[in-house]
Amino acid sequence: MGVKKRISGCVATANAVKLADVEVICSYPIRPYTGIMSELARMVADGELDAEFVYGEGEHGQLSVVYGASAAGARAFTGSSGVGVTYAMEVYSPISGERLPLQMAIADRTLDPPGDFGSEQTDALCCRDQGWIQGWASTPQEALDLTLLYYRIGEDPRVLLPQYACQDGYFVSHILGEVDIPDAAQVKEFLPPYKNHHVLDPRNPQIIGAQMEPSMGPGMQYQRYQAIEGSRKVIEEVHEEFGRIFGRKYAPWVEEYMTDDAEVVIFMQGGHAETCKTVVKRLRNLGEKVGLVRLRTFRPFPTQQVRDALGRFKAVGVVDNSVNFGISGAAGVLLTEARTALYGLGDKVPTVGFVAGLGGEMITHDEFYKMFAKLKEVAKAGKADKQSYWLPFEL
Amino acid sequence: MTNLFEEPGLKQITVWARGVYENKEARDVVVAVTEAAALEGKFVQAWENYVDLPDRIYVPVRAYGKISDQEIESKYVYENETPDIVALTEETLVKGVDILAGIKPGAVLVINTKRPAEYLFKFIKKGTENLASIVTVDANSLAKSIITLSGAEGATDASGIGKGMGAALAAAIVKATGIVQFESLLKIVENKNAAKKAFEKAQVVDVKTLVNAG
Amino acid sequence: MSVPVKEVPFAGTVPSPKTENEGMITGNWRTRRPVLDADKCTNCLICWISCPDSSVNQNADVVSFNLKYCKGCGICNEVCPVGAISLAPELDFED
Amino acid sequence: MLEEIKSIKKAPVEEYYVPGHRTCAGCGPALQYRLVAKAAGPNTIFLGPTGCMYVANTSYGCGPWAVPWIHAQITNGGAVASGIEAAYKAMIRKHKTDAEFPNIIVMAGDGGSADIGIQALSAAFYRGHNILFVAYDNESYANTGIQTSPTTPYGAWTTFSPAGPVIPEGKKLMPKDLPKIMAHGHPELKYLATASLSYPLDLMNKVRKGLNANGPAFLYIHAPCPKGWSFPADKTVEIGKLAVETGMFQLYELDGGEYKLTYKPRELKPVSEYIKYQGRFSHLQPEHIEKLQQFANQRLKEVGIEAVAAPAE
Repeated sequence: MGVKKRISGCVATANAVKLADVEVICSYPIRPYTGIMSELARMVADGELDAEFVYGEGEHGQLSVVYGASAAGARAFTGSSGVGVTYAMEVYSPISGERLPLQMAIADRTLDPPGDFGSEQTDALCCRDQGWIQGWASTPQEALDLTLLYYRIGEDPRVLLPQYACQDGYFVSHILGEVDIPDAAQVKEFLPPYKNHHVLDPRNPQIIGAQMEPSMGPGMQYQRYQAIEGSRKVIEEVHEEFGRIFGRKYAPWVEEYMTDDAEVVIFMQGGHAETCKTVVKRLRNLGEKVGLVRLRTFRPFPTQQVRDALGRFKAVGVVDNSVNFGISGAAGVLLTEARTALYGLGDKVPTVGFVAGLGGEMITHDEFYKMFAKLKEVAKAGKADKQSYWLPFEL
Repeated sequence: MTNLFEEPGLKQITVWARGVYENKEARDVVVAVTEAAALEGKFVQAWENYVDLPDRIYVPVRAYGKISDQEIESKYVYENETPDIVALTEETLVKGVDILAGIKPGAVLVINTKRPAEYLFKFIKKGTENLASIVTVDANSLAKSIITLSGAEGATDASGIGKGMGAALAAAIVKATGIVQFESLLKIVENKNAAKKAFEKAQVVDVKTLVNAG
Repeated sequence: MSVPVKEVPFAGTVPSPKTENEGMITGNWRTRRPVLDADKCTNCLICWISCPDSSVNQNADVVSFNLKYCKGCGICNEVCPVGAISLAPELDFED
Repeated sequence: MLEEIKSIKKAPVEEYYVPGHRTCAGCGPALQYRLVAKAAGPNTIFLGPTGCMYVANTSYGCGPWAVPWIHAQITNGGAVASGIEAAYKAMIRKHKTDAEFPNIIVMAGDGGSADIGIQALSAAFYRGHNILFVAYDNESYANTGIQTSPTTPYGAWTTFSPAGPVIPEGKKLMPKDLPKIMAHGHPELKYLATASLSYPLDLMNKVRKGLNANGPAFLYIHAPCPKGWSFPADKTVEIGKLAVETGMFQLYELDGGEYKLTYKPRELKPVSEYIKYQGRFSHLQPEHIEKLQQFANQRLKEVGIEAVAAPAE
C-alpha cells in the first residue's frame, strides 16, 4: 500500500508524474504551478525519476517540446498557469488533432491585467474547446489521482487525446492536505506503458500532420468530435478500475454532497467546493435543505448526468470562478452549460449565476451563505428576478 | 435537390492557367468578362480557386466567373461545378488535366494556342460529349503575360486589368459566346489592341466536325 | 464536396511513400519536356543532382527522365555542361 | 558516422525526398531538401515548421518523404525537435525502444528560423539538443504569396514591401544575419555552416558534418525562389551561383570555434550582375544598387573576403 503524507497539490501532482514514469518533462516558471516543476526537478536530480527535464523557453515552447516528445513515443508532461496557459494557445489544437495524449497540469490563475497572481479558472477555461480532456481537482489527493486517471483515459487507444488536469492555484496547489501516495506496483497495474500507432520511427516511416484541403476539414474535425464523445465510456470504465485498484472511488462526472432531500443546491467545480461543503453542513444543522453538486469532468461536459443531477431541485445556483465578459446569462461558462443541460425542463428548475472568487480572492463562508439565501428566495418564487450576481458587489 | 436550387440564366466561366506565370491572366479573363457584363447591368462574380493558391510555378490553377440576369444566390458555392465556358491560358492544359469536368451541354472551350483545334482535341480525354465548340486564338502573339504577385490572395492588382494576354483570351471568349458585347469588354481591358486583334482572329470550330474527322 | 470521414487519414497521419508520392503526380504541370541526346551525354550526373523533383534517373550509361513527375522546369537543360539536354513542347508528344 | 561524399557520382543514389510534391517548377528549397535528405539517409526524422516546405510538400494529405516527418508550427521547430530528441534519449536510456538514435532535422524557412521561430531555435541550441536545424533561406514568406521576412534583402519587392512613388526601393531594411546570431552566444553549438544548393557536394558534406557533430548543428542554406524573386524556373542553380560569386551570399563554416571560408570566388562580380536577372529588384535606382553593393562588401569583410567588386554601373 501507499504512504500518507501532508503535501501540496503541486507536490501531489509531481508524485503522480513520477509514478506515471514519464520520459520527458518540460518546464517554465510561472506562479502558482511552478512548485510542480521544482518538485519534479528535485526528483530527477535525486535520481527518484529517470526523465529528460527540458527547460522550456516559454509556455509555447513547453507545449511544443512535449508535442514532439509524445509524437516520438514518449510519455510527456508539462504545465502552466495564467497568461502562460494562454501564451501556448497555438499548440493545443495540433496536439489533440494529431491525437497525442500528453498531459498538462494547470494550477489556474487569473489573466492580466493587472498582474494579479491569484487563482481563477479563466485561464484553463479559455482552452476548453481544444479537444482536450479537462477537469478540476478540489484537493491535493484528487490532484494526484487526476494525473493518473487522465493519462490512462487519454492514452486509451479508443481516445488518444491530451489532458488538462486542473487544480485551483494556491488553494489546491499550495495548501497542504493529506495525500495517500499509491505505490508503484499499483500504478503499474493501473497505467500500462504509453503506446501509440503513429510515432516518429525511421523503421516505420509516417507523415504526421500533412496539410489537408478544406474538403478534408469536416472529416478531420469529426474524428476529434468522435474521440471526445467516445471518451465518455472510457472515462466511466477507468474511474471504475481506479476504485478497484486504489480503493478510492470517484464519481466520474459529478460528486453530490448532501443532496438526498435537498431543495436548492450549488453547482460548481474546483477547490472552493470544499468551503461550500462546510456551509452546506452548517445549514443542514439548522434544518435547511441545501446541497452541493461538484462537477468533476468538464470536458467532455456530462450533459445528461448534469441534467439528471440538477433536474430534481427547486433552484440551482451555479458558481463561476472565471470571467466571461458579455456571455449570455452575464455570469460564466458553467452557468451557460448547466442551463443547456437543463434545457426543456421549463420553469421547474430556475438557475441563477454567481460569479465569485475572482482574482484569487477566496469565496467566503458568508458568500456561500448569501447564495443559499438567494436560492431559497428563488425556489419559493419559482423564478429568479436577475440572471446572475457578481459577488461580493451584487449580493 | 439540385433542381430546387438551380439558378436559371446563370453562366459559369472557368479559366485554367499555369501557376505564377499566368495566374494574373486567368484572373484578368474572368474579371474582364464579368466587369463587362456588369456594365451591361448583369449580376456578376469573379474569384480564384482558394485551394489552388498559393500557386506554384506551372501548377494548374483555376479562376472563375459567374454572370446572371438575376442576383446570384450561389455566391459562396466556391467552385464552378457546371461551367458553360472553359478557357485555357496555355495549350498544354489539354493534356492530363480534367478541364471539361462538369461542363453543361453546349459548352465552349477557348484555348490560347498556335495549334489547330483538331490537333488539341486529340488530347482531351474526358467530357467532350457536352462540348459544342473549340475556339483557338494565339493570344501570346498579341500580348505578353504579365507576371506579378500583386493581386493574389484577394488584394488589388496594381498592374491593371487586361493589360496582358488575358485581354486577348477574353476577346476570343466574347467572340465565340457573345456572353457580353465586345464593346463592353473593350471598355474594361487596358490592352484594347490585343483584344481587337484576338476578336478578329479567333477561330471557332464545331466539335461535331472534329468528332467526324477523328 | 467533403471527403467521407473514413477516407480522412486518422490524426492527419499517412504512411510515407517509398519511391514516389502517388498522391501528387506532377507530370501534367510540364509545358516543355526534357529530351536527351544520348550521344552527347557523359553521365556526369550534374542534371541528376540538380533536379528539385528527383526526376532524373541514373542508369548505367546515360540519364533518363521520370516524366510522371517532371514539371519541366528546365534546370537539367541549364546545368548540362555538354548541351545534351534540350526542351521540346510537351504537346509535340502524343504520350 | 556519415562519411564524406567525394564526388557527385559517389553521392547516394537513394532518394528520401521522393518525386511528387506541389513545390514550384524549379523550386530552390525543394532541391536543397532533396540534397539534405540524400546526405542524411534513412535513419532520419524530419520536422517541417509551417512554410512552403510544409504546405507545398504535403498538399492534399500526402507527402514526399520516405522517412518520418512531422509538422511543427512556424513558431516552434526548435522546440518540437528538442522534444523528439529528449524522447529518444530517454526512451533509449530506459529501454523503452530498441531503435537507434535518429538524425533529427528541422527544415525551417527564414520565417520559421530568423523571425517568428527564432525563440524556439535559440532555446534548442542553448539547451544543447543533438539536432540539425536547417534554415533554408528563400528570403521571404513565400508560402503566403511572397511577403517580406527579416532575411529579405534591402530593395526587394514583396507584397508587403512593394515599391511605389513614396517608397521607391521597396524593402527599406537591411536583412538579419541569422548564422552570425546563431554562431555567437550559443555555447553548446557544435557545428555551423552556410551552404548553397548551387554547390551540392559542399552542401551534402556540411549536412553530414552537422549530423556527425553530436550536438546542435546549424546549417543556413541559400535557396533561390523563382516565384518570389521573379526569375525563370530554369535559372535556380545559376542564381544561387551568382549570389556567391557577387558576395551576396558567403559560404563558410564554423567548426571548433573558427570561421573557415569553404569557397572563395576567384573573381568577385558586382552585385548588379546578380540582381539583373531578378524581377524583385527591377525597380531599383543606381543609389539603391550601390547600397546593396555596400551591404555585400560588409558581409564579405566579416568573413574575411576583401571586396574588389567594381561599383554598380
